[in-house]
Amino acid sequence: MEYTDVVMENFTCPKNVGEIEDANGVGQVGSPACGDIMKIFLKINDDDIIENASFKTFGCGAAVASSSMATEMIIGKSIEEAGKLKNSDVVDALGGLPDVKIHCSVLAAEAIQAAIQDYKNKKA
Amino acid sequence: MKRIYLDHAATTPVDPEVVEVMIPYLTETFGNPSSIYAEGRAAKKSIEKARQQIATAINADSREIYFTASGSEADNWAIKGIAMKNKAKGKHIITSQIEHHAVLHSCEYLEKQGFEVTYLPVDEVGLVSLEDLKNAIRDDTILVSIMFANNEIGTIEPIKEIGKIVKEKGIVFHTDAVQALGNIPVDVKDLNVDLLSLSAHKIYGPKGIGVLYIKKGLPIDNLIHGGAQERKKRAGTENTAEIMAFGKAAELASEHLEENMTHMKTLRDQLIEGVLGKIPLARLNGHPEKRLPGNANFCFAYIEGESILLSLDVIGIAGSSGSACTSGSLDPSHVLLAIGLPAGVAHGSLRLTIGKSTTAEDIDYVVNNLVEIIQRLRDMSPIDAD
Amino acid sequence: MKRIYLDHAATTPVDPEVVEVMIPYLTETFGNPSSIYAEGRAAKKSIEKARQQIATAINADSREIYFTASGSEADNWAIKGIAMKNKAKGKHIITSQIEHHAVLHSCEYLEKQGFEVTYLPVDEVGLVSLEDLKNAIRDDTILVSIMFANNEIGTIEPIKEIGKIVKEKGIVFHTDAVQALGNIPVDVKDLNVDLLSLSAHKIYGPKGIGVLYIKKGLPIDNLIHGGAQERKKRAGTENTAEIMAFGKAAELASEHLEENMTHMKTLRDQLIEGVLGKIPLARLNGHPEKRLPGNANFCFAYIEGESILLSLDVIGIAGSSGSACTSGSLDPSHVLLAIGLPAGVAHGSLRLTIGKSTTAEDIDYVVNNLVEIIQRLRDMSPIDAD
Ligand SMILES: Cc1ncc(COP(=O)(O)O)c(C=O)c1O
Ligand SMILES: Cc1ncc(COP(=O)(O)O)c(C=O)c1O
Ligand code: FES
Ligand code: FES
Repeated sequence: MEYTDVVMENFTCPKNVGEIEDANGVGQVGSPACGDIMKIFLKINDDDIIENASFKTFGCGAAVASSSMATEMIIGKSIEEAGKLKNSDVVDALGGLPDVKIHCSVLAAEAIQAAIQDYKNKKA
Repeated sequence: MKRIYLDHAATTPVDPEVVEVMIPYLTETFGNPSSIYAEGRAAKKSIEKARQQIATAINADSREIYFTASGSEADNWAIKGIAMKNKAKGKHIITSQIEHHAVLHSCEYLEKQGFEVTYLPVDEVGLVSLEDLKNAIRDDTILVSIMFANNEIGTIEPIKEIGKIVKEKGIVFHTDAVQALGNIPVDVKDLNVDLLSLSAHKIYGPKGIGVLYIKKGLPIDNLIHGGAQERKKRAGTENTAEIMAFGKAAELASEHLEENMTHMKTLRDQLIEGVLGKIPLARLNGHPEKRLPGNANFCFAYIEGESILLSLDVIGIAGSSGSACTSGSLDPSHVLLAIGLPAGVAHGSLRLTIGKSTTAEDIDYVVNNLVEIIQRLRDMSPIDAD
Repeated sequence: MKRIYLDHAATTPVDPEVVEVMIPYLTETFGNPSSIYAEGRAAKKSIEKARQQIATAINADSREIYFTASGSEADNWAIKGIAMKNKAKGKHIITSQIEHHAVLHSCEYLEKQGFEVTYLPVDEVGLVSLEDLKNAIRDDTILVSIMFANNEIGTIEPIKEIGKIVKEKGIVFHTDAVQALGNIPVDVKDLNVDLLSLSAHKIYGPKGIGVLYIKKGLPIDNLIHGGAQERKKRAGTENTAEIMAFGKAAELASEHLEENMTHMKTLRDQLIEGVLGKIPLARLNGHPEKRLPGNANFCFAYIEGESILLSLDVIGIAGSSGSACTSGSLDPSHVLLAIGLPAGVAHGSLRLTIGKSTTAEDIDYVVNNLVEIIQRLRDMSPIDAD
């Protein structure tokens, strides 16, 4: 297993770590038994634009790096655009992930979708 | 950056004295030990010397030492060789849930071939119970295989007592002593074992050479058939250079056993006290006393092992984890699950194993950095104490 | 005394360039390739490079290269692994009478486990007949294993043609190419093989490292179960130093194949002409043209092989014999018997195999001395021509 420099950068100095106090969309996927949990916090404005995003992650280097990268990728985007973020976009942005680590990037995409859904549910 | 290597249970650097012993067998003394001319005779004589060095290290006769390519091959041979040889007598095998995969997967393969295997549980510190063993023995039990010391949590099993029970029943007894040699005394006579596996790369020898000790006269099927090498028991042109290396490494390991044990124990205890004292919600896995002198294995709640390893690697420290995330499989270490850890906790394990060259300063550096790393990762974790 | 080594089919000296490649893996780059920290990643990357070198040498994909501890292990794995995997489909195996013991004894072991094996005969120069093969194939044939080139008499089998026949029937085809690599071109695609065995110590690499080529997607049982090494197909911590060495040796062997072949052929022909021309009642065993470029195998009537070898050894020449007396068994070489030599003649065989460093002067020296040695031994022999 070999992580790219981008993965290691995002692991050692992750962006957007922590909770957003006034988040209006929160999504969590995974379970401790599987060794990975990803929780995404979104602050979405009235125009459905993601103003801020953050994460808390229990998982491997790839999971942390995917969380960091994925949150970076959706800040400033509309929820419609962000909802279309695919795990492969995250993998590409990270310069690739080892095969056995692809599922960690899937978690990131799923957690974002869950957070957006949470926001929509609350709004409805 | 200076590297601090704390994964001696995974593999050890080769001792320079051992490398020196190997070199001639890669250059001038290249003969095939089976050949009758000068080059062959020289090689043959040398490997018999190495065989004797290993025999001496475990109190065996040199004719009971058979070279293999690894500890894994030794385990496979012991288990499949005894099973196949005795299948007319019975098809039941007893082992434990915490064995190395070389033993476990050999047993599982035999199950597919119609054998029955009992996997004994262990208690919360990793010990097999003698009562459980006695209860598991059946009339058709042909083999018991229990490891001497566990590679993950370092627990040392009561092999001598197990050997006695098994011997009384006339059953063949194998122990995987790959983690034991060089770390605790290994004496095949005292232990009552029929078969015992070793591997050079755990005792400052090269990778790719192992030994199966087979008690004189014990019938066993071959795993690798072919030429007449290893008294017709294990085919393949002898790996002379690595055989010589293993001989030397075993000799050094016995000679320095006492001092190495003391050295490792001192640093291990410093490490354990430091970690448990300074990091909240840390626990030590394995037996508090009956453990390998160089082994420390911790769990840290709420975080995942690979993240710890990567964080350590970045600052120059090499360790290992039983987390599934490091192994490419989805399940965390079978050993940590067997001692009763919930999967979530098992994912947060860290194994640090001390070696000859580890220093007290290394340990200080590791403990201090670990405090910060665990804190940082916990801050990042969505699971928390409340 | 200068030694003239003419037993390159038994083993070769390690090329100094190859030794150089190994050394770092015995010293600084000692990490376990399965570990995720820097030391482990460096080791992992290196062995993938070596895997690619070997793949290139035989025109395979690097994911089809699996490291073993020897040619013998590769043969055992191929034969037992395919047999066990397919035993529900059929239990019939076809091989030849002149295979290496690693193949023959694996087959014999399978016979004890309920498999049926056809051992194809060969003609007087050691060739398997395609007609015989076709006739031997049955509905329950699951594996054909025919060696690429014979280690004793040097005969090269029609592997490509055999591969075609076997492929048409949808049967798995294995070839032992241990003697072929470095001596003749080896191209797995061209040959139609599913499995192919190699060994480093025959091509100026170290002893104790082999390869089994397994065609992508071919189902096969493991021989050595355990850890996830070699894409979960062959357990045991990787022998990094020797893997690197094998990679380099394979690269050198391909790069210099043409020139080495020409060199060996020239000297071999000089040797054959010298011996047949100067020594009465000498015969060449094996095929006159379809033979390994470095192999010469003779029979000398009325004398015994070990005596020839010892006489040569005394004057500094290393060769080998198919005589029972050199092998510790009572039967002379199964290969010489299979080509129809009476046991008495087979006992008088001498194999001389040429290598990179052999010179024309060496050959002259050998021929001249051999004339005298054979004469002396014949004078001593109670059997004579009249
Ligand atoms: C044709 C052939 N097959 C297999 C082998 C076995 O190889 P190894 O010595 O690496 O086990 C040899 C040489 O001994 C050989 O010549
Ligand atoms: C307990 C135990 N058994 C067997 C092995 C396998 O040894 P090798 O790596 O030489 O195959 C190991 C180490 O990997 C081990 O720790
Ligand atoms: S979180 Fe377990 S593999 Fe990535
Ligand atoms: S003559 Fe002595 S073993 Fe053959």
